[in-house]
Amino acid sequence: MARLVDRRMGVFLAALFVLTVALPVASSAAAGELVPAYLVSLVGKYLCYALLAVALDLGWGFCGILSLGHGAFFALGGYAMGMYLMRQIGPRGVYGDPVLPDFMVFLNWQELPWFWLGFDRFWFAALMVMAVPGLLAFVFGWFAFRSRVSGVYLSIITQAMTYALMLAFFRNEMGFGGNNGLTDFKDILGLDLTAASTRTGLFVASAVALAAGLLVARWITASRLGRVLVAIRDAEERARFLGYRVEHYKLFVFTVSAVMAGVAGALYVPQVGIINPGEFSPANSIEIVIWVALGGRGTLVGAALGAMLVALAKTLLTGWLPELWLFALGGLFVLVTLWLPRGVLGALEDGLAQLRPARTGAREEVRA
Amino acid sequence: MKIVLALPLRPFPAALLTALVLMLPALMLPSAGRAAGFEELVARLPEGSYSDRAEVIEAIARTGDPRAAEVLGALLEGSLHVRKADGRVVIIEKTDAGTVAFDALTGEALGAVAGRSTEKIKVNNRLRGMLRSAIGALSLMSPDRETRLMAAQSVFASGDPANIEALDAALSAESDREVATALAEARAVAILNTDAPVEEKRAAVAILRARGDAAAQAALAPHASDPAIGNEVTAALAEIERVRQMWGVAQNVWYGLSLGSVLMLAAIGLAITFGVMGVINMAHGELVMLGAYTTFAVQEAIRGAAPWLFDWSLLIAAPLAVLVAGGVGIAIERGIVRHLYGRPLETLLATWGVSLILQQAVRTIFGPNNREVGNPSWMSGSLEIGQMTVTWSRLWILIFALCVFAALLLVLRRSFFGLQMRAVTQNRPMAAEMGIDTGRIDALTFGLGAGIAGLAGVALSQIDNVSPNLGQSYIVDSFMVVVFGGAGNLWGAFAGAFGLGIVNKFLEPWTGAVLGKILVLVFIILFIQKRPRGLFALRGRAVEA
Amino acid sequence: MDRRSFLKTGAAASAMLAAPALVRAQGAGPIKVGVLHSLSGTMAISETTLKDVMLMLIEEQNRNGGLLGRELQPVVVDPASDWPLFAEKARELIEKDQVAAVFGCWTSVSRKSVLPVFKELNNLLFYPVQYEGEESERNVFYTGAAPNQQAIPAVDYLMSEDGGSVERWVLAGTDYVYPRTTNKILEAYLKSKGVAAEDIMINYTPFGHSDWQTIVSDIKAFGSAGKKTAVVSTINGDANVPFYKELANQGISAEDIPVVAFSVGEEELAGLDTSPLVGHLAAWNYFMSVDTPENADFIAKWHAFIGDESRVTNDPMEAHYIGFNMWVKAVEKAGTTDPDAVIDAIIGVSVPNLTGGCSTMMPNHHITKPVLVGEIQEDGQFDVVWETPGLVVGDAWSDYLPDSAKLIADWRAPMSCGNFNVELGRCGGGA
Amino acid sequence: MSGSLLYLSGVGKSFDGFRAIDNLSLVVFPGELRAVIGPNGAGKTTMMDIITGKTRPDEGEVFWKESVDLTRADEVETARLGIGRKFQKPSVIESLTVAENLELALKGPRGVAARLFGRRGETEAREIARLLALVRLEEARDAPAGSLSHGQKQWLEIGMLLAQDPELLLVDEPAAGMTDAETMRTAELLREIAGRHAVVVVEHDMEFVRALGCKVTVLHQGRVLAEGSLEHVSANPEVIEVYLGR
Repeated sequence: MARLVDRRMGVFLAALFVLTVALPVASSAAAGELVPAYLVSLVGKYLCYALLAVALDLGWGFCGILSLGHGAFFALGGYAMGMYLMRQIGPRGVYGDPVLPDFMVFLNWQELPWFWLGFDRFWFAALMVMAVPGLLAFVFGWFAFRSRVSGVYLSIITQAMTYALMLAFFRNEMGFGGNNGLTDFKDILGLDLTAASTRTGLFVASAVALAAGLLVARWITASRLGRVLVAIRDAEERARFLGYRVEHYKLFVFTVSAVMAGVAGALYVPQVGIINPGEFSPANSIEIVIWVALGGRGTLVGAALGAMLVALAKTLLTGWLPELWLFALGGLFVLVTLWLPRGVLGALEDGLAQLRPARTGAREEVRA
Repeated sequence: MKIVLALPLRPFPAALLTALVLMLPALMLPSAGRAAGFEELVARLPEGSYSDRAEVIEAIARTGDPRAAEVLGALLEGSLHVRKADGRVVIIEKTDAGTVAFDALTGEALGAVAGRSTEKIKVNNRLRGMLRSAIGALSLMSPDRETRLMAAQSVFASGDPANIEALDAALSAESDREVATALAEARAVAILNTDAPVEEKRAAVAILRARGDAAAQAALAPHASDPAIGNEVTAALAEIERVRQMWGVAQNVWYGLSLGSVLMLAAIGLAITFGVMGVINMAHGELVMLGAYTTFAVQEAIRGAAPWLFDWSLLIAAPLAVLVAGGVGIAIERGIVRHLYGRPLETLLATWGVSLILQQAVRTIFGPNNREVGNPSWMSGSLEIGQMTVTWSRLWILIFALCVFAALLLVLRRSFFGLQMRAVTQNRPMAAEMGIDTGRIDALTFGLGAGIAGLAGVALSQIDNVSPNLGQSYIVDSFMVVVFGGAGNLWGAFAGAFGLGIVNKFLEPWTGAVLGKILVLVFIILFIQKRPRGLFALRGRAVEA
Repeated sequence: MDRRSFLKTGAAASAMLAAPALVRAQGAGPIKVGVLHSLSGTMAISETTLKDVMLMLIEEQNRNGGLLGRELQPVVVDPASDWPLFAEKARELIEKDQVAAVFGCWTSVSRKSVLPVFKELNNLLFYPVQYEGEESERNVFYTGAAPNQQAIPAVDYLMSEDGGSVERWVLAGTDYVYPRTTNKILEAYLKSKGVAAEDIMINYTPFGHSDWQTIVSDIKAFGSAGKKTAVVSTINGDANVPFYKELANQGISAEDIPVVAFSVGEEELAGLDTSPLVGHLAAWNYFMSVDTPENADFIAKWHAFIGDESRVTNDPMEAHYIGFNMWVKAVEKAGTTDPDAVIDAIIGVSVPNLTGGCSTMMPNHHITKPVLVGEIQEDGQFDVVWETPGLVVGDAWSDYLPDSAKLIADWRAPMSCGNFNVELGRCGGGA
Repeated sequence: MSGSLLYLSGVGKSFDGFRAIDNLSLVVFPGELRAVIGPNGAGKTTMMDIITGKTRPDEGEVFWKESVDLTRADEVETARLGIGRKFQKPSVIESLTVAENLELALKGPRGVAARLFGRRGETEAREIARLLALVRLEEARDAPAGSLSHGQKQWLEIGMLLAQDPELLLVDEPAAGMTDAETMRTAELLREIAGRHAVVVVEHDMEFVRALGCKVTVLHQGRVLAEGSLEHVSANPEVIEVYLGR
């Protein structure tokens, strides 16, 4: 039985901790704003992506479920949080309507749709952030896994799922603000969203959530259940003939992973200030897969790393050489799949492993 | 004088009334005076507002001057200009030498004109309608059958009672049955707009009821409340509506087929790469896009070099598109996919990367805007089958799609390449044993899929945007089709495409386009539960992912 | 994107890199101007041109001695048609690059996404696209048309005798906020003009809808009721080409059923063979065909800059032209680029537009514009067939929506409020 | 048939026209060792698929201990009933260690929660050690299964089968790709196992079958051609015809 926190995890968590402490301090007025304040929210956003990547890796890296629709769970979590934030605006909307969000007012809706009820309470929203994606994943998975839809077919229908949701949320009748989505948030838990302190709070929350996500994922994969998952990933038939109800295991992992994605989305929305159906677009979901592949499938930490690397590259390139951004991203996908089958982290550790005589690095790779 | 008598009795634009009153002196005088009136009127065309121009046009039509048709025609086509220098009204003609002007009245050649020295006499929709009806009335007697038919139709559209006697004259002279019917229908519409005796109107209603299409409906509808003939009209309308309902179903089926053909074109290439090779080619959409841009390039070249070739542009573009897309496809296979066999998910990622690169490449080369791809004459317009409109472009695309499908079946079933391909699909090592160069076959297969994507692009360029985003908008649908139909089976793709197309089109009227699409997706998801390998599942090792 | 402007962007970008990230106060040195338009992704199709226009305008301004004796320096970033990225990039422009003002955004959602950033960091956004209205923010200047500067006049024209005295209306749009709102407003307006409910058909389609067969034939059927029918199209960019192709192929001519569009300009037509579309209309505040010296000059400069005679100009480009000149004038007036000063100075600033008049920045941060209705010609240009006698003032809050009719916007002291509720007599909402 | 562990009667199955199994009947008693031989396409693998619930027969009955209808069970249920299967192609979980592979197979709770919270106990550790010794993989204990030789993988899989402690083992061509020594060793192993478990071995290799020295069933075109001792069946003219025929 592997330790819960192996070296790889330890290093990453330590680094994450340092970052979490250092960044807010450095950006604070006290430290004379060594780094621009906007970095806090920016990195906070990266952390949410990282958590999302970890969620996907849990399913894909350890159970072979390649979901091309994980963006959907992320977005649903985001919408749940967004609805809470909309309700928080209260009478401060441009029309000063005490209850209805602005977009409902000028499309003259008369009253709040039933599914918006309760979102004025944080605990309820927080619950929904996990329940909605979890439930969707459970129902979807229950159908799909029971009838043994797997591999590419599963991937394609997950894509169909997120695509359908995107179209649905674009419809204004749905009552989620259509293409404009939910925006113009004011505050969360009574704290002003634009305040530096709130930003820092959200940033730290994201970091904690990421750490927690990593540990949970690690705990699952390192447990005896983790071994069953690997068995399912590598030899599904075998696992069945050993008497394991493969669909139950897949369902479990898929649901957990969806809940994680939901949490990531919920933390993401207040930091970027908008949630819109674009988050459901199949392209986004595919990008998530890229993060994981880049970082190293089945390594959790690698997934988080990959997400942050790509996000960083996006931030930089779209600033420096806008026209080249897609070339770079596209090239990245190709190169990684061709020459880094085990991702950046894998390559890194192979490098280290060669330096050190002990094969532990490789061993854990194998186990993970 | 019939006109003048009829005048106050008709619901008639005030402008026209004044125009006619204004024309009275001219009408009194013999032909010379008319001619003068004509010239004076033409000279007045450039002046004033559109309403003023309307009056003048009506007046010109009234003169019945032989030159009227030509002048009004020029005005309609926007080739009637006024010379800024001396306000002379001229007809502009664009020749290879440059633009030359002719006097609108005398037809005297005035030589070449510089771009800004003349100004176009503008018309708007209302005037265009007016002009068509006027020209129609004037050309009802034209020797050319087509012209007469067109004329009759435009007179029908105008429903202007002023044309009645012109129509009567034409009818008495007309020999061709089709034209005669058209004339009769036009007359019927006009009659309804007069206060002709009830029997006459009843007859008119009957004629229109017999015609029984949207136009007839439009012509009848306003008279539903007419106390005299209201019942006949409502009955006729109901009848027409009933017939159109029936045709509506046929129309929907056609729309479904047409949509299906587009889906199939987009998906069939995928059915090969994904189905037969088990390779998920996310760049498929971009290969389609390449095909479309090839068409654009070809047309550009033709516009520049040999405009007379334009109608052939698609036929020229098709093989080129196959080469371009196929070539890129083979490059992708050799460069990337080859290294990833047996790792379908990695292939998915790599090809997605390729798709991004291709997109941005096109954006950098051709710019991000839509590009114009024209329809050749034989692909524009539509033909009416009963109450059903079948647009040529979509009809050809359907035919084209079926041909591609048939050709593909032939290649796979009959050709040696097809044989080798199936051999490799079924059992790679065995095929290798038998001395088949599996690598080459893979490359060719992939190239084939890509080439067909290119063909799809040629077709799609006729009905959709040609922009860097073209591919993206089809990739998801294509995958749905392949998965729904069952990978590895062309018939699957066939059934999948047309099935989804028709379902979609029958849903659309009920649910609206957006919800319809969503329902189709949900349906696919549920369907896959029942048949995890699609409609026509292929047994065997081929598609194990 | 052609090489020329590509190099420019490169230059701009590298310049931006060179600039240290932590410059605080705006001392001497160049004044930075942010350009926030998508250069990749689905919106690049429309926005890339606007980026080029901004580069052109800035280049020209520098040739004329810059601003306040300082050089203007464009900072181009690519929000890649990704809405959250818009917010991130806006923040980057303002905090990292310390730009004095930002010109950008196309879709409403991108504007909504950056809005909080501009409010929080108190900077200026010039938004050049026609939009649904229902907004007036202290930090945003809306140089595009509000519904009353496009939709309503167009409908008036169609109802007039010249327009064909239309009695029956199809409101077709892509299913997002701009069409929804515009159609709500139009519906209310039409009804106020005594149009019966059964004479109005409303239809929505998804983004990038490409199969228009059913809808076009529905329109055809709707139009065969004997009353003159017109289509008011708020269909979004990409879906237009297949829509018009279907119209043409099903033989719906402008004389039978004219289509007036609010999102179709010269750029969109560039992707089409317009000969079957002659007579269909568009309502804008600018057409490339407008025959004025300013316009001729602008087009000449544009062609020279982009190095391609075939490139067209369109309404949002003019909006940027107006917006940029207003900003320049306001900065000169205020003698500083400080946002607060500019916000105070810019109201009432009046600059020539390209249609021969002068546009003025109104207290509600919308501008005055003429409204032109044009008919499509064979050459892909529009012939202006009608225009408003005078300039129309952009109305932030529509009078045809019950809840927004109560609101007015005036950013001058003492009111300085974007949504003053005249019924309650107080500045409603949080803004 | 009374006391039977596995009972097939009149079973038939065809794949788009091709008759893979045709009126097949077979009875296996507890603790019995049985070899099934037959040319390619004789339906050996399909038979195993039917027994383990991977494939549903078109007709006929399949009973487990005279009571459980196996035609209604799926792989997981049959596995839990106590039917273990070893595939022709050794299928071990390559990225797990040998020990982990065995641990996966060990008899015990198969539920999600149990696996998630469960820990490896003393008895299990001992059991694993015993199995490692039995299949002679002690020194490979912590090596990833992927690094084993073909023969070792075969044994590991047999080990995993034993770990399940099933009442019936279905073993598909265990000797494939083994050295003679290994082959003999495997035969020996299977004979040891038999008695406590019923074992059905499918094999081509006549040497191996002889080494098993047990009752032999000859399948041909999905039917039982002959049954009895190896000597008896190999004397059967039909069998000779079939084997020489190919």
